[in-house]
Amino acid sequence: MSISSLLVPAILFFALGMFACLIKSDLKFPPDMHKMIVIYLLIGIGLHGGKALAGSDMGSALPAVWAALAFGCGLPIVAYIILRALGKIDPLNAAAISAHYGSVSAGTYMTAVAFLAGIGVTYEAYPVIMLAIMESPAIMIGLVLAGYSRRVLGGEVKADKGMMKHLIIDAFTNGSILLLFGSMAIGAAVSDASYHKIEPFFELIFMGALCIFLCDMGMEAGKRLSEFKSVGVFLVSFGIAMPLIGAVCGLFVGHFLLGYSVGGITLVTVLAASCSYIAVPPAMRLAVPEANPSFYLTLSLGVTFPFNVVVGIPSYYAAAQYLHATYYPW
Amino acid sequence: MSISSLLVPAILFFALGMFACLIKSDLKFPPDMHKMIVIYLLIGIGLHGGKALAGSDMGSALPAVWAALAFGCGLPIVAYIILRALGKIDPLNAAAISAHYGSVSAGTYMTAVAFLAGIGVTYEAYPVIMLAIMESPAIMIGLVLAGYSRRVLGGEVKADKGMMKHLIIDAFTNGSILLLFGSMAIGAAVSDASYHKIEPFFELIFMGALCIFLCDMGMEAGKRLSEFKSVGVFLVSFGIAMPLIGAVCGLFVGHFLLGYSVGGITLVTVLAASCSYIAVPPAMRLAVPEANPSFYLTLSLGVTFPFNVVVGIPSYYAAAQYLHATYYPW
Amino acid sequence: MSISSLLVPAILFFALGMFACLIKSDLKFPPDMHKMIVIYLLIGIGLHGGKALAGSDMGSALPAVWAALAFGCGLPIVAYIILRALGKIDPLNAAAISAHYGSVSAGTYMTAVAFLAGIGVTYEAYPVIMLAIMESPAIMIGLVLAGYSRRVLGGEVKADKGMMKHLIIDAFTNGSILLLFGSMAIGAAVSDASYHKIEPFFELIFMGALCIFLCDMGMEAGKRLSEFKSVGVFLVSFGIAMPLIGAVCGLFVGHFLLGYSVGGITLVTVLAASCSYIAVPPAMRLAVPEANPSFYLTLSLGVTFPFNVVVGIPSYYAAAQYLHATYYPW
Amino acid sequence: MVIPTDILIPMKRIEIVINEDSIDELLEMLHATDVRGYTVIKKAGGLGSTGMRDPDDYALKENNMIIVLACKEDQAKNVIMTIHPRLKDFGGMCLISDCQWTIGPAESY
Amino acid sequence: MVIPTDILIPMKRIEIVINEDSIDELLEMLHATDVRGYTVIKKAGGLGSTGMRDPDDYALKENNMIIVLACKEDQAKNVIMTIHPRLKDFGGMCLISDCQWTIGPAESY
Amino acid sequence: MVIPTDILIPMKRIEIVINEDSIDELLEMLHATDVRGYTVIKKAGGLGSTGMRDPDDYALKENNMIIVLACKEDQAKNVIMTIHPRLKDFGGMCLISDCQWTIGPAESY
Ligand SMILES: Nc1ncnc2c1ncn2[C@@H]1O[C@H](COP(=O)(O)O)[C@@H](O)[C@H]1O
Ligand SMILES: Nc1ncnc2c1ncn2[C@@H]1O[C@H](COP(=O)(O)O)[C@@H](O)[C@H]1O
Ligand SMILES: Nc1ncnc2c1ncn2[C@@H]1O[C@H](COP(=O)(O)O)[C@@H](O)[C@H]1O
Ligand code: NA
Ligand code: NA
Ligand code: NA
Repeated sequence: MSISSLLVPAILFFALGMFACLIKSDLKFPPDMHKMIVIYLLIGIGLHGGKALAGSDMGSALPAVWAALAFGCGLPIVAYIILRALGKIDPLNAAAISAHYGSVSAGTYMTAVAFLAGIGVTYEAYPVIMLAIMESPAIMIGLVLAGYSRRVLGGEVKADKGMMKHLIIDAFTNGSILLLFGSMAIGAAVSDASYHKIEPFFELIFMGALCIFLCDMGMEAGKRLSEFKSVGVFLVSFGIAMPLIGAVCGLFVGHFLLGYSVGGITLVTVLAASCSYIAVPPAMRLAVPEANPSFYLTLSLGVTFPFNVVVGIPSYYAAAQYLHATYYPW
Repeated sequence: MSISSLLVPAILFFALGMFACLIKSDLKFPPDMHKMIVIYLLIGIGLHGGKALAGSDMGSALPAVWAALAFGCGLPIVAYIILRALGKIDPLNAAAISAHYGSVSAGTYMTAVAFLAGIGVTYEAYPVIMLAIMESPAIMIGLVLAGYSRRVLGGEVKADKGMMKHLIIDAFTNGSILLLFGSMAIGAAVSDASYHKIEPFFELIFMGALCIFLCDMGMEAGKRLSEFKSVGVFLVSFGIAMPLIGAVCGLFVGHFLLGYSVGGITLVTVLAASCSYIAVPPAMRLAVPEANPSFYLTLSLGVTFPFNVVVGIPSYYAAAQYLHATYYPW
Repeated sequence: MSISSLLVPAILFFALGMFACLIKSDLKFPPDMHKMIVIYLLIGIGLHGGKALAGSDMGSALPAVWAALAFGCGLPIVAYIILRALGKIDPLNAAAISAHYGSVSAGTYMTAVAFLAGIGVTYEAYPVIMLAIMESPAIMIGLVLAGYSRRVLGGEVKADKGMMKHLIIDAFTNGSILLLFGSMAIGAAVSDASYHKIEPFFELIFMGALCIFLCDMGMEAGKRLSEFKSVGVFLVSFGIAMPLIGAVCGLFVGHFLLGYSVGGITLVTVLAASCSYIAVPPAMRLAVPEANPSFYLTLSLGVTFPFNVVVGIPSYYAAAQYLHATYYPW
Repeated sequence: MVIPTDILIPMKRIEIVINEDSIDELLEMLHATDVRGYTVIKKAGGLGSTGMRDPDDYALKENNMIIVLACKEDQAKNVIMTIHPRLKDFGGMCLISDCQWTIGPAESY
Repeated sequence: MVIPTDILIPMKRIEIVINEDSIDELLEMLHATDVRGYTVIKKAGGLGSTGMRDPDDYALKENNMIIVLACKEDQAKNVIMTIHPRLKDFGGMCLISDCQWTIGPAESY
Repeated sequence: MVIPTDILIPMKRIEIVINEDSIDELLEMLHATDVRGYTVIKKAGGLGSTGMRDPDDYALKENNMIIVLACKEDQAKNVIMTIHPRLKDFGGMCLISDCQWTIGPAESY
């Protein structure tokens, strides 16, 4: 893996976006453009995943599902403990931040896919299921942690069942999850001939569209990053340490429990290391209005996302390679 | 034609959109995205049609033109009579609804094209001319029917020549008609070498973009469908019966009068069975302000469009196949 | 070069847009669609240029840089003198208009690229550098001319250093310039394998997307053109004469000084003949608020741009061909 | 007042700012009070007791809507009394002021 | 009033809601009355005598525009008397109310 | 007034129109005066002393923003006195009028 192979266009466009933000350029993509590309990318990743799944053994998908649920439930608890014990972060902010780290970032996942494609590494069909599954459970855990925090704080805990129900329904009717699952189902259902007709749109031009998405994300990350002073040194360090903790879990699970190839391990690691900025923030805003959104948004968009895109992915890949070469258990 | 060949991605995405609406997902495509895809699809269908026409005998296009005019004028009158005689619908609502059934839906046409492409059936170049021509005449007939209705109602008929002129000009300067005719002309004019340069954008990725369009239309149809209670059983039945009546005419004309292949008959049938939701609604809103828009929009977007996409197209194709096999008159 | 080879789809779509405006069609593309396509095209042209530059001798790029700077500084002064001496245009309007003619129009450049591609003519890698460089210097010259004009007018010249600095910073952090330079850098940096992954999006479908852009520009030009009465005969003639003067300079420089091929000369000529409607108008609005925007916008968007697209490009190509054949100095 | 008063009708102008999510419920309540005209502005942002809302924000996607409605005083009372009990949950704000309706357009109030 | 009155000028605030299609004609009329400032909000929706208008509606695509304009009383009279005869055809609404202009920005009224 | 006055609080309504570029500075000033609520409308157009602004214009891309804010009179004074000196540079306009706040939503003023 030479340096030039690290120069994946998608990542360079991310850097370009951050640079534009840094030099205070007036570059700005229309907000609707962003929404459109996200819709397109989610459908593309779903279709591709669905097609791959259709050709693979569905029984073997079960371990991936379990792993996804374990990450979604376990990682927020780890995060909460670290934030409370080491950082003395107040309980409700800790709960809101933690929830983000149990969920995933489709943008990071797609960048990893682009990275692997760029260096010609293949991967299993199952991580995409994990991507779809991991969006929601963390939100539930976030709710539980927030409820626990309120009890700790001694405040009256209005057992807001309505809110709880509302959020659970939200978590499953959420637009991006629906698109992902829906297009996975469609990708799995259609015939090869039919799939070939839509492949040019959803696969051939996918990597290029991803570049534009990441350029926009770079600007967004840059904007958020500039607020990191208001967030403090501890939280910024947490925003880098937490994905590393997730990554260790991901590497372990991907290699020893799931037994995937290097590409597959990399993707599982990226999922465990990444942190949501789509489904979780609005849910936490609603469920934990006492928490400061600028904390979790700065961490998720301004620190963890760029860290994963620029530093994380190649490192996770290198680690997966090392692990695979060293502890090949079969 | 196996079941799996019916699973055209475009139609599945339509179903996904309706499903999203049904479960009250927060999935929502930006309104501008919809406008952009429509612009793209209209240009694509126009260019493709123009190119095909350039290579075919223009003299043979004339029967198609006549058929289009006949559908555009005849079907609204049939619809009006049914609505008045069987449904006791008040005259002005009947006029407004009728006009929609003489015009066409480019979305239905493109879905049919995707369906035929999916099962590898070819078709004549002429139906696309019919698509372009059929948008407008129905608006005129709608105006005439509305005038007649007002006279029937005995109200003073302010001979609003200004409005009439305004609408006729509108009907011919209408953006979508202009795009369709304009790109047909361009498709016919440019050299093959030039066309190949723009083909990847307008043809290669067409079917994929259509999926996104239909997903959005599914949500729109679902939204409208949910209002069907306010519309009543008779009108909903009409929204299913009328396309069938149109389809019978289309099958007859396509097979016996135009003598097209199975693919061509299918497209002619789809044109006769489909119903406008682009050009006609705003025109009727202006010309027949007394009519209730929720009637004609629910019928056109919520009943007839989904019926045609999900049930109609495959049935029309099966019928065309049967007709072609049975009454092959040459 | 037959007539049919002139029927480049991109130019025909430009004509369609103008036609739509002429017949007062309600055709209208969403404003965000325009912004999105511009972003896409700039990145596409930048990547392509960067890739080409990476494969060519960077030392030989220097003359192109000098030529770009010379055009950017020289042409506005020529324009200013003509406007003042022949047209008796008031100094501040003259300054604002002049600045536009030293800068370039990426839209015209891309149309020229489409034209050359359509007739299968190749060109050097360097003109794209000129495109990127020429955006800004003209703004500076415009500022100088405006300052000079104010002194001529005898008014107190508040030496607005803040504004000056602000505009210079703007000129270099300007979004479109950043996108162009940034994607040129990325195109030059990435490996061939990586580039091939994004090529379908940025190259394969480029020409088609350009058609939609030009259709929109045709409507914009048509809108502006309709205001030409308020601008007067002299200015309209200037809007046609000035690109011709620029073209003569471009032909001379491209052929005798830079020694490019016919395709390269054509592009250099187009750059010298074209006139900005992206970076310069907002800068002049800010820097010369006394000038009437409808003057420079009508000239740039309504006169010079359509003239270049429809008449200019093929003529410049023919002239380049003639020059190349006649005065081949090597 | 120099404008001939016979072309002006004294009215109330009600201006409501509310989270987009609650708009359906609010409009239903307005319809129930037989309001016959209002104007809606979408995609507004703002600051309030629940923090900032910015329709262009990438992650949070929270929009305000503004409803402006002109009506006669007794109908204004009607509207206010109807929505008043729900305002606590809606959040946002509801302002009333005096204005005059220029006679001319259809009486959509 | 606690705000020093020497930085406030009593004025009229005119607020017009109109179908987007009629905006050009309206603006021409305003320009004819030498109005020197107004603010325009596009893509508004609403309910009125001609039914609902929703800029995001897929099929009907009908938008309202809002024009807000602050001016001195005599100019307000001018504006109202000029557009009054056309309001019947424009539809929508035209409200007038009292306000105060804070001295400072260029006198664009 | 027929609406029970105990659910209404007399307030001031401040309406500022300003070039989008100056919005950050303005909002900072408002935050400095402890304003706790305002509503923002983006992408407005208009006419003023610096000419036309049309957010949909292809070449010039100049937008206005509208800020509406309701507050008690003393706070209104505060706001006006704070922004008054900068209004000359901001351009646009700043109007004040009387209104009444309907009690109910959180007191975000
Ligand atoms: N005092 C105020 N003036 C103007 N707008 C307000 C005010 N208070 C609240 N709002 C608007 O109402 C929205 C919701 O307010 P809240 O429910 O208090 O968060 C805010 O985002 C503002 O747009
Ligand atoms: N009473 C009212 N209050 C506020 N807006 C109104 C009122 N009446 C009409 N409008 C606005 O004016 C538009 C056109 O009204 P109309 O011409 O009566 O259909 C409506 O869509 C509303 O946006
Ligand atoms: N008299 C006025 N009434 C309403 N809006 C105004 C008025 N004067 C200025 N504006 C708004 O303020 C913006 C900037 O004004 P100016 O700085 O004078 O160019 C204009 O584009 C209008 O939107
Ligand atoms: Na509030
Ligand atoms: Na009205
Ligand atoms: Na002003």
